Amino acid sequence: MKTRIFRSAARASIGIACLSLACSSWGQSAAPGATIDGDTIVLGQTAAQSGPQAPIGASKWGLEAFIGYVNAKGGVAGKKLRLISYDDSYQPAQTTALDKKLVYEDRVFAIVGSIGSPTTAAVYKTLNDAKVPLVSMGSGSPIFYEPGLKYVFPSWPIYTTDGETMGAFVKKHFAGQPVAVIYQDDGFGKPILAGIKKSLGKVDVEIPYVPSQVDFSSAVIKLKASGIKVVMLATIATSGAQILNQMASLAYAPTRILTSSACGYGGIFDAIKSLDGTYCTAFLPPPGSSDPKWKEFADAMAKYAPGHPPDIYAAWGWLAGQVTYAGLEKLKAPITRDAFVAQLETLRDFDTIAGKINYSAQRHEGSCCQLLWQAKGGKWDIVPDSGFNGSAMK
Amino acid sequence: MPQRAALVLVALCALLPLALQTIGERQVYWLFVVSEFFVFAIVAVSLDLLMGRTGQISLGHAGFVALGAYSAAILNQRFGLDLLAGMVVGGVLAGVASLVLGFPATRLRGHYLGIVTLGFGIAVDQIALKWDSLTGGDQGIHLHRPMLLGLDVGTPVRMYYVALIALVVTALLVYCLGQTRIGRAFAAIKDSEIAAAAMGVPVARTKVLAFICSAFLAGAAGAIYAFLAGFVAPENFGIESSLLFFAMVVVGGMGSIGGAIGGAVVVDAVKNAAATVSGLSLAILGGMIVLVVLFFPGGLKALLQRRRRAAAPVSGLDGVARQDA
Amino acid sequence: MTQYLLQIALAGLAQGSLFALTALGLVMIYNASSVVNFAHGAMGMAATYVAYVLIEEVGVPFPLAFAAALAAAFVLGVVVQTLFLARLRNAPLMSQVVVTLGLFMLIQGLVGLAFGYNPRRMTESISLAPVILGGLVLRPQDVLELALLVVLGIALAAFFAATKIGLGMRAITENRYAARLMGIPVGRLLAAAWGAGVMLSAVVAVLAAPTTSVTPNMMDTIVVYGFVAAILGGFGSMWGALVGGLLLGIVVNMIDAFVAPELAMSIVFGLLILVLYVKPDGLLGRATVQKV
Amino acid sequence: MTVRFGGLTAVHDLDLDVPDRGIFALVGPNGAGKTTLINALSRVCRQVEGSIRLDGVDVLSLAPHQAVRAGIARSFQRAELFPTLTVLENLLVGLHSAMRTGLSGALMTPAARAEEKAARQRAERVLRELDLWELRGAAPGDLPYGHQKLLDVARALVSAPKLLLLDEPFAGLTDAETPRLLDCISAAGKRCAVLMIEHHCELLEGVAERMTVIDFGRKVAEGAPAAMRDDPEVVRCYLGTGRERATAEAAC
Repeated sequence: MKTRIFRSAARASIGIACLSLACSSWGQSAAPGATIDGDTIVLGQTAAQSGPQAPIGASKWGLEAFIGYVNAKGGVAGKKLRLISYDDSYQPAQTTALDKKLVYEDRVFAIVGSIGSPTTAAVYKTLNDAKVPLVSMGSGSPIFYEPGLKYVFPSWPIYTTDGETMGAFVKKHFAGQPVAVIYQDDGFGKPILAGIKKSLGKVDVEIPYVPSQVDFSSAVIKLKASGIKVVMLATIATSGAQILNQMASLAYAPTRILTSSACGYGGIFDAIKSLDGTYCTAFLPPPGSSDPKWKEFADAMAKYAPGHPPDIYAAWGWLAGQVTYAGLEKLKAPITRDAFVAQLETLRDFDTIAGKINYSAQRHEGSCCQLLWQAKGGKWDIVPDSGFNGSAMK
Repeated sequence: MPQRAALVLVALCALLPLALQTIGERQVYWLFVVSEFFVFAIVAVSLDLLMGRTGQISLGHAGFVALGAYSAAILNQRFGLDLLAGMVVGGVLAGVASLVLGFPATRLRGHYLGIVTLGFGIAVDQIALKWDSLTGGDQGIHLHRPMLLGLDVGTPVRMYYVALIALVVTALLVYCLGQTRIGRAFAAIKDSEIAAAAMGVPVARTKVLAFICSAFLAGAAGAIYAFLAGFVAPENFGIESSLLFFAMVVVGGMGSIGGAIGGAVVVDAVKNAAATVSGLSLAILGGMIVLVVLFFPGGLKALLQRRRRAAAPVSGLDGVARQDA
Repeated sequence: MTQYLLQIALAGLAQGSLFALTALGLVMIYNASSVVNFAHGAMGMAATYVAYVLIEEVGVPFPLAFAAALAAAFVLGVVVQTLFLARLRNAPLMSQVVVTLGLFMLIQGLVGLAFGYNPRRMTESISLAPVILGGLVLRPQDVLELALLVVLGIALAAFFAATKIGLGMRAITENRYAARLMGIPVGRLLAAAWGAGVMLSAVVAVLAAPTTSVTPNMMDTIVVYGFVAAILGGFGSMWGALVGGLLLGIVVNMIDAFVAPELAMSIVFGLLILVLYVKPDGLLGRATVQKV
Repeated sequence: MTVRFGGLTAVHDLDLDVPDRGIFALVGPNGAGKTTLINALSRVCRQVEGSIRLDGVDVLSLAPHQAVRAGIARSFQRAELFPTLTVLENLLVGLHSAMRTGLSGALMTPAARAEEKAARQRAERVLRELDLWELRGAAPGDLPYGHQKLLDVARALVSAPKLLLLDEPFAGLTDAETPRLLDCISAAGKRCAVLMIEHHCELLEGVAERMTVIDFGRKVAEGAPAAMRDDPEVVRCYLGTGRERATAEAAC
C-alpha cells in the first residue's frame, strides 16, 4: 500500500515539475496599476490597527481626512483619491503579504504613509524593484534615505537629525554636565544615539533596551548612582513613559529629553505624572497649537474623520497626504508612476505640516528640521531657539 | 479512502496556477498567499508530529522557523547558497537547538518543554535583534533570487511549486514515519509512558528524537519562507506566530496530518478575516481551542470523519487524573 | 558602589517578590490539579482591568477596588476550574494544559477587544513620596510588594500546615483518589485552589500596574519569569517558588545593570537550561515519584 | 531485595528464585507488595536495595527500557494499552527492542521494509495463536475488557522474553475468556519463566508449579499450590481480620 502511495507521489511530483517548467514565464511582467485610466487614483497603506502598536494606526485617519479634504476641493489632477488601508499588526510578515495584495490585487497607484521601521524595511526593496512608489513612510530609519532608491520617498527627518537636535541643545545649555542615553537597541534607537554622539562628541552612559522590557529600575538606579544630570531617551512611547515614571518614583530628576516618537500621543500627560519640564524633539507643531498648518489639519480631521482626535499619529497620515498631493498636483494624463516620481523629485523647500521637504533626483531627503518642545502645565510649548537644520541640500 | 482524497487535493493544488492565469497579474498575490499557507502547513504538520503524535507541547515553534529562515538568509546573502542548502542547514541548526533544549526538558515533567520552548522563542527574537552584524537586526535581511539546484525558482509560480512539493514531501515523510518502529514509539509515549518504557522504548531519548524531527521540519520550512518572502526579520517569528501554529494543530485535531493542514486553513482564514479588529482573531482562536478541547476532542478531523471510538482505557500518567472520575 | 549594589538588590527583591507571588499561584494550582496554568497572567490581568475601571471610571477608592479585583480573580479561577477543567478530568493531562493556553488567548483577546491596546495608567496603590534612608531610596511600592510577599507567604504556609482545608489540599496533592475516598470534597477544594491561585496573580498584576501600565500584555513578561521561578523552585514546592522568585528578581536586575538588559530574558533562559542540566529537579526541588 | 518509599517498606528482604521454565505464582492480600515486586523486576520502580539477576545480568543496572532487551517483559494490572494505535501496532511496539530501524524507516529503505515485514509476521502469528487476528486493525478501546487483557499479555509475549511478568491477568475476565488466556499462559510457561500475580487459587492449581505467598512485603510461605491451600499462614493472610491496607500499590 505504501509503495503505491510512493509511486503515485512520484508520478505527481514529476507532473508538477513539468508544469512548473511550463509555467515558468508567468508573473514576470511589471507590477500592474502603473497608469491611471479611471477617474480615481487608489492609494494603499499598511498600518497597525491591532496589537501592542495599534495607537500608531491613527495615521490612517489623518490620511483619510486629507483625502476627504482634497476630494471636497475637486480632487487632484482631475481625479479623486481613494485609500485602501490594511492592518499589518506591526508584523513585517503581514506587511509583505498585504503589500502584494495592494499592488497586485487592488492595483493601487502608490503605497503611501505606511507606518513602522521594521514593517517598511520588509518591503521597500521589493517595491523599489517593482517600480511602485513608496511615499512618506512613518519612519526616519537611515536605510530609506540611501541613494539609488528611486521610488522611495521618506518625508520624516532622518533619525540622526533627531539625535543631533538633542545633542546640539544639550551642548548649548548643559555643556560639561554628565549625559546618558537610553536607546532602543535597533534601527530606530541606534541612529538617534549616533546623531547625539555626532553633535555632542561623547556620551557618558549608554543603556540599550528592548521594547518588551517593562522594569527599568536598574537602569534608573544606575544613572542616578553615576551622577548623570542629562538623560536623553531614544525610546518608543510606552518605554519612555515607564522610564520617566521610574525616575519619579526613585526621586531622581535630571534634565530629560525624549525623542519625537515617544511623546506624540494624546494621553501622555496622564501616562507620565512628572512630565513637566521634560523636553521632546519634534518636527510637527504641538497638538492644539495655533499654527495655521495644524489648524488646517485639525479642522479637516473634525470634518472628514469625525471621532478621531487630531493627534501626532494622525498628523503623520496628513503629512503623507500632503507629499502625495504635491507629486500628483501638476500631472496631466496619462498619469503614470514614473511621472509621479519625476514630479516629486522637483520639490524644493516644499512646505508641509512637518516643515520644509526637499527631493532631487540624487537625494530623497525628507524634512530637514527639528526643534524642541517642553512640557508645561499639561501642554507642550515650543522651546525658542532650539531648531536644528540637518539638511545637506542647502 | 483518505489517500485518494489527498491525491485529488494535491492534483488540484498542482493545477491551481493554471486556473489563476485567468486573473492575470492578480495571481501574483494569490500565489504568494497560497504558497505562504503551504509553508505554514508544513510547520503545523511538524508541530503535530510533536504535539499530536508524541504528546509534547512546544510554544516556541516559531523560534525554529526563525532559525531556519535566518540560516538560509545569511547563507544566501553571504555565500549565495541555494534553497536546498538553506533548507538542510536551517533544518539541521533547528534540530541541534532542539537537542540542547529538549535533552533536559523532556527528561522531566511534560510541561517543562512548553515553558522552555516559550523562552526559546523569545530568546531567538532577542538574539536576532541584538546580533545585527549577522542578522541585520530589526532591518532584517533581503535575500537574492532563489535558486534550486541551478534552476531559477524566483517566479511566484515556481516558488508556489517549491512550497507545494515541500508540503507533500513533508506530509509523506511524517505519514510513513507513523508506520514505522519510531513512529509507533512516539504514539506509545503519548498514550502511556510507563507502558512504552516496559515495551523497551527509551522514553526520554525518543521524546528528544520527536522534538528534533519536528524542529528540523520547522527549520526547513523557515528556509522556504525566507526565500518566498525574500526578507527575514525578527518580528516575523514572535510568540504570536508560535501561538498560531499551536492553534492550527489543536483546531485541526491532534495526531493527524490532514487535521494539521485543515487546522492551518481554518486558522489562516480566521487570522486574515479578523485581522482588522484589535484582539478579535486572538479571542476567536482562543475560543476555538477551548471549544475544540471541551466538545470536539478530535478537532476538525473527527468532525469530518465522524468516526467514533469508544473511550480509551485508563492508561499511564493520565490514569492519575482519571482515577477520580 | 556598595550602595549602588544594595539599591539594585533592593529593586531586585521588589521585582522578585512579584515573580515569587506569581510562581506561588502557579504552584498552588499545579499541586492541586497537576495543570500548569498558562492563562495565569491573563487572568490576573483581567482582574486588574476590574480594578482599573472601578478606580478610574467609577471613582472607587483603591482598597475597595483592589478587593473587588481579588474577588473577581477568585470567581474567575473557580469558574475556569468548574466549568472547563472539571469536565476534562478524564481527558489526558495535555488537554487541560491546552485549554489553559486557549483561555490565555481568549482572555487576552477579549480584553483587547473591550479596552484596546493603548497603555492606561492606574493610580499607585500608595502615593507616598519615596523615603531616603542612608542614601538608599526606599520606594513605598517596593516595600509594599515585599511586605505582601512575606505576609502572604506566611499566611499560606500556616494555612496549608494547620487548617482543615489546607490539609485536604495537601491530601489531594498526594493522592486524589484516596483523598476522595477519605471524604474530602475534591471538586470544591480544587476550585478553591484555582480561585486562590488566580487571586495571587491578581495581586501581582495590580501591584505591577503602575510600572507596566495597564495593557492586555502587561503580565506577559512577569508570568514568564514566574514560570522560571517555579521551575527553579522545583515546580511543586511553595518555599521553592518563593526563594526562586526572589533569587530570579535579583539575577534579572543584576543582568539589567551589569550585563545586557536587552538580552535579559535570553540569558535567564540560558541559565535555566544549565540549571536543568545540573539539577533536573530545580535548585530547591525534590525528586518526584512516578505513579503506575 | 527491599523496596522503600519514604518511611514505608513495601517489599521487605524478599528472596525469590525462579527457574528458566515454568509458571510461578505470587499471591497475597492487597497491599502485600506484589505489584511493587513486579515493578521492581521490570525496573519501573527504582528504589530497590539488594540485587536482581537474570541469567547473570544485573537487572538493577538496567534502565526501564532496557529490561525488555534483557529478556523481561510484563503486562499491567489495568491493561495499559496504547489507545491511539491499532491492535497490531500495539504488538509491534512490544517488538521495539527487537527491531533496529531508526528514522530512515520514513524513507522506506529496503532494509527497513524487510524488517517491518518480518515484525508484522511475527506479531500476526501471536495474534493468530490468541485468536485475535481478526481484530488486528481495531482500536484497543473498542475491544471488550477481556480482549484488552489478552492483548496486554500478547504484547508482552511477542518479544519472546525469558521472564514474563503478569500482573493479575485474569482479573476482570469473563468465564468464557479465562480458559483462552490460561491456555496461552500454559504455552508460554513451556518456553520461558512466567511470574504471575493471581488471587484465584483454583485457577493456579492447574497451571502453576510453585507459588509464593507474601504479606507486608515478606515471604510467608512457598510451595506447590495444592499444599499451600492448607497452610495456616496462608489462610490467616486471606481470611484474617480486616486490617488496614497499606497503599503501597498505588504509590509505585
